[in-house]
Amino acid sequence: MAEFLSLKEAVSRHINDGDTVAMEGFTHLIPFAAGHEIIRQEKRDLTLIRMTPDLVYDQMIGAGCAKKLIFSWGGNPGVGSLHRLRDAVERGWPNQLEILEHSHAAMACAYEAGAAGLPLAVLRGYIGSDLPKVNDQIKFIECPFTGEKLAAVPSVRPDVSVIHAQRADRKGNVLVEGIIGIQKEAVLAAKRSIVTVEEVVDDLGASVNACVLPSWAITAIAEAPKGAKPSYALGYYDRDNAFYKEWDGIARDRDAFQAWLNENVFENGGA
Amino acid sequence: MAEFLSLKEAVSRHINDGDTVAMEGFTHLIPFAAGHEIIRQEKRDLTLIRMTPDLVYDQMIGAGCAKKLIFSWGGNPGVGSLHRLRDAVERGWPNQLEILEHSHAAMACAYEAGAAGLPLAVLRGYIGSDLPKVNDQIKFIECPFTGEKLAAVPSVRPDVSVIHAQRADRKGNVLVEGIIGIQKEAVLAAKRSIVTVEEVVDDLGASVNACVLPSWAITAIAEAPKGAKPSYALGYYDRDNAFYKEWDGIARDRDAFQAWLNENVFENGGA
Amino acid sequence: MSLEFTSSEMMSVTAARALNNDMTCFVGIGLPSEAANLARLTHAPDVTLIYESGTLQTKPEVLPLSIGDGELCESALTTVSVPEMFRYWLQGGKVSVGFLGTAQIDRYANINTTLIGDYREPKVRLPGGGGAPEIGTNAHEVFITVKHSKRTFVKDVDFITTVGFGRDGKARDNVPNIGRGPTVVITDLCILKPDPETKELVVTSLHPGVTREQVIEATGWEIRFADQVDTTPEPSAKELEVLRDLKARTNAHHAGQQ
Amino acid sequence: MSLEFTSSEMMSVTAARALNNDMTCFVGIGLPSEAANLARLTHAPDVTLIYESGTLQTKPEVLPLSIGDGELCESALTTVSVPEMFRYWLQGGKVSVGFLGTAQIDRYANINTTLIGDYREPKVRLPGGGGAPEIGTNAHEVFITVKHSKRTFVKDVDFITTVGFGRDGKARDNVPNIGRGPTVVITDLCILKPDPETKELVVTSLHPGVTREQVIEATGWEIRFADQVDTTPEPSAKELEVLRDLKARTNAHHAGQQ
Repeated sequence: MAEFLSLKEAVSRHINDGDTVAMEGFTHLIPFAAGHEIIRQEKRDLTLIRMTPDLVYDQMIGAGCAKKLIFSWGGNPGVGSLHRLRDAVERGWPNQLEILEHSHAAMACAYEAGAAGLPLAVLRGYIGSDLPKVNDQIKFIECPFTGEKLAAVPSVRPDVSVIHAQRADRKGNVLVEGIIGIQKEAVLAAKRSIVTVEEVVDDLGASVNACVLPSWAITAIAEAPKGAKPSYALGYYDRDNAFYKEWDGIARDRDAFQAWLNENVFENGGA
Repeated sequence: MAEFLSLKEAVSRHINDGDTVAMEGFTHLIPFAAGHEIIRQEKRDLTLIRMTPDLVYDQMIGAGCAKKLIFSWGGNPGVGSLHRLRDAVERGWPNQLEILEHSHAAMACAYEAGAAGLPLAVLRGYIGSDLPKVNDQIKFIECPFTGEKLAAVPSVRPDVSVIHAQRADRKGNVLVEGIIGIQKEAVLAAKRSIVTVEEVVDDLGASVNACVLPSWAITAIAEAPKGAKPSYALGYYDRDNAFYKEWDGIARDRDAFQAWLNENVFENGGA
Repeated sequence: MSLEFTSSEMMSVTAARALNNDMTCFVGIGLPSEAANLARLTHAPDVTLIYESGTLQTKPEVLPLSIGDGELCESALTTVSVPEMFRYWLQGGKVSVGFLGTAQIDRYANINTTLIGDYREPKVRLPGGGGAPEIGTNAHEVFITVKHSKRTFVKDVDFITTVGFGRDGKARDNVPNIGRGPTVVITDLCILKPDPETKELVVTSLHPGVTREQVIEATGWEIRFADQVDTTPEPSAKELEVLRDLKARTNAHHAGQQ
Repeated sequence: MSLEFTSSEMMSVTAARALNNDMTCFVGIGLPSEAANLARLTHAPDVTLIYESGTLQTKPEVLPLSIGDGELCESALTTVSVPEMFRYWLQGGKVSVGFLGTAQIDRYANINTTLIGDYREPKVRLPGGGGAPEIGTNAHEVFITVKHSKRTFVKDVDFITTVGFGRDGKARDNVPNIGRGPTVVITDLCILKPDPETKELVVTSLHPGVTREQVIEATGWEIRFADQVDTTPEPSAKELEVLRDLKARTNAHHAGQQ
């Protein structure tokens, strides 16, 4: 059964230095509050997995939490680069960041395979692409029925997955609604999981085939209202597109970034 | 875009003698009306695919429509045998029926792989079972990352899939709700598809992550109220468990079966 | 004062007691479903029941006749697709107990629900594997409940639909990512468990009033008894009442449908 | 009387016209999204737009800034998981057109969104592949829209993120289950299509007022022109009005958020 914890306690207890951590949310429901708590607790040497690193990983990388990033699209959507990510990869600031790069299709399949308990995902992918030349985790297998050559990638099986969701009921069952991305897969693929939620309610109000994660499939739940800001939570608040644009200026400059981090993360205590 | 047709027209136009046909619905939403129309039109030599053949295939097999059955559990749920299926397999009445037998997990994965456009499904399955000895479509592959031996089965790619759903809107988008089984996979895996629905409505009333099949992913839609009886349609009518029990008596005897067929299918014209 | 109960009731109550609140149970139809719901309605109100139709954490009021009755969906926390059920929930390792019935079982707890006789010329054709082959290997452990008879308890099953410990008791040795397999078999006469070394099923507990001779007589191989054979505790009045209510409700419900 | 329009508007309108009502289009963010929604709001009201965030058949009022804006979900027929999107809908063959932008494109329509320079020592690191590598091969065909410049139109891309026709034009030959690849490239200067034989991109239509020299100047290889080069039809007043409204609505919306 999921345990209700403060965000501070959940991060402190379940995320260790050196862990492989997947924080998911495809544009929607990005677990920013959890990311900031990880920064505050100065977790180090994390291998971060995420299809679209987004600002949350730009911030964590800039704060020095990560040693490796596994991803498939590393930009500020509709705006441009993730400058902290680039600074770490290109100039080793604040520390060198190793990257392992996939396509979305491969990562989506790898999460799916992880949730399905399989060691690999098989897809019709990477044909003609140079990505297999720079990612030794991409292999090819032959279909025993048709002889077709198909791509294979290792499944994603993080130590910890962190997602944000709209709400939990008092037993710890969680509803994710709207753009559900790969949140369910991320949680089911991981050894441990932390789910932050907008609110805890008596009744999820879920429709019959809704995306509901049962309490017994989750390790810890922390209430974190507005926990996805500046991304959004359908039914709660909109995406702060203006901040996404503003971030470009903040993140371009190391000092501006550190000032932002101090003011908005370190001195803004969290839960 | 899906074409709205009468059930008679849909079956006549899209199901041919010799086709591979998947009629799905996991206990819920079994397309009985379509099965009866196939019997009335005396389709022959069909390869029938279905995880749980149920009464609908017992009737179609007894009526002589099938030459082969691919399945994973062939019983009258909670009651006993499918006597028409057994009579065809064991005594060749009304014609010999070839069978190819899987487990549920393998067939579910095979439909999933078919929907995903892959030639094979990979699963951790069939370990220690004798099924691979009697089904030459079950092979084993080695994971290139871990060396683990995993089962592989060919994906399901029917010529035609037939499902029953609660409702379609006037553009031909379809809502399936409740026990959704593998209906979505069956439709997406098939070259052509027929969807029978309880009713056609202005607005599906679907929640944001509901199981909705877009019109352009469906070939034909036919209105068939009560089209899943004696199985059930959540929100419309209950499972006729009494008939499922009664069927045992009808199907045990060739004459009783034929009398039932004449009275309830051939002389009961359909749409 | 002793209560009156049938051997079937004894079996269901004993099977129910194998489950507890912390378990996530993938439930087979028939006897396992009866036992699992009895557990939920008595000592294990929070046991999580999953049926292969995709119904997660379901709490039916009456026993389903089929694996996909509407009751299961309407009382579930959520309902997922069948591929998701087998891939994410079963194969993904989220099921602690697979609860199965069977037509035949042998001394190594292999179970056969495919056929009696030869595959190409069966004497009796049974429904087939369904979910069992992968429940048997992907669930962390497996409970089996079945009526005890010589026809059912055979030395070697005619066909291994779902592996227990194989033809030699070693089928799970050195296989990666496989569950522990059958850990208990509950019949109307007794409780059997695999020997920790050989994996052969041995009787560990006799139901009240049942003799060793009755078990020997109903078993198709030279059945062994554990060094210490317990007497299975009787059903309580409460358990019997809940079980009888459940069955009466179920019968009325299924008969009452048009 | 001729209308006033910018070369960007010319590009968007031309790209929009490549779509029709019968198409199911997997839409990339940015220029493709602008063109696809313009098509939907003008001549192709029934075109089906899919974004990789899982939104099927979406009809946003304003252009999304990201691939997963709430607008996309709220106006969609339904929203599925990202694995389902890539497995069932894209790989499953349900997408007739993949509509992509790019940072670099070469004469064989290979596209690069990974980096400029060497992979280990990049001059410029770009966001990466995202959905494009499999959109490029699993969609039945691919449309590309991108601004024309020597920096973008290079002889050989530094890195093939998403294959067009490979380094030699033959990458799709004899590959089973692969789409036709890029069938048209629409820029702010012209329309290019792959030569049916060699697969090299050739100019088939110049936008009004654009000269061959301008295209030659803006292309990093010796660009060829088709035997017959058309003049692209001008945008209509209606198209320009709808496009300008859409962009104004979009800007107001994204700026107006706190």
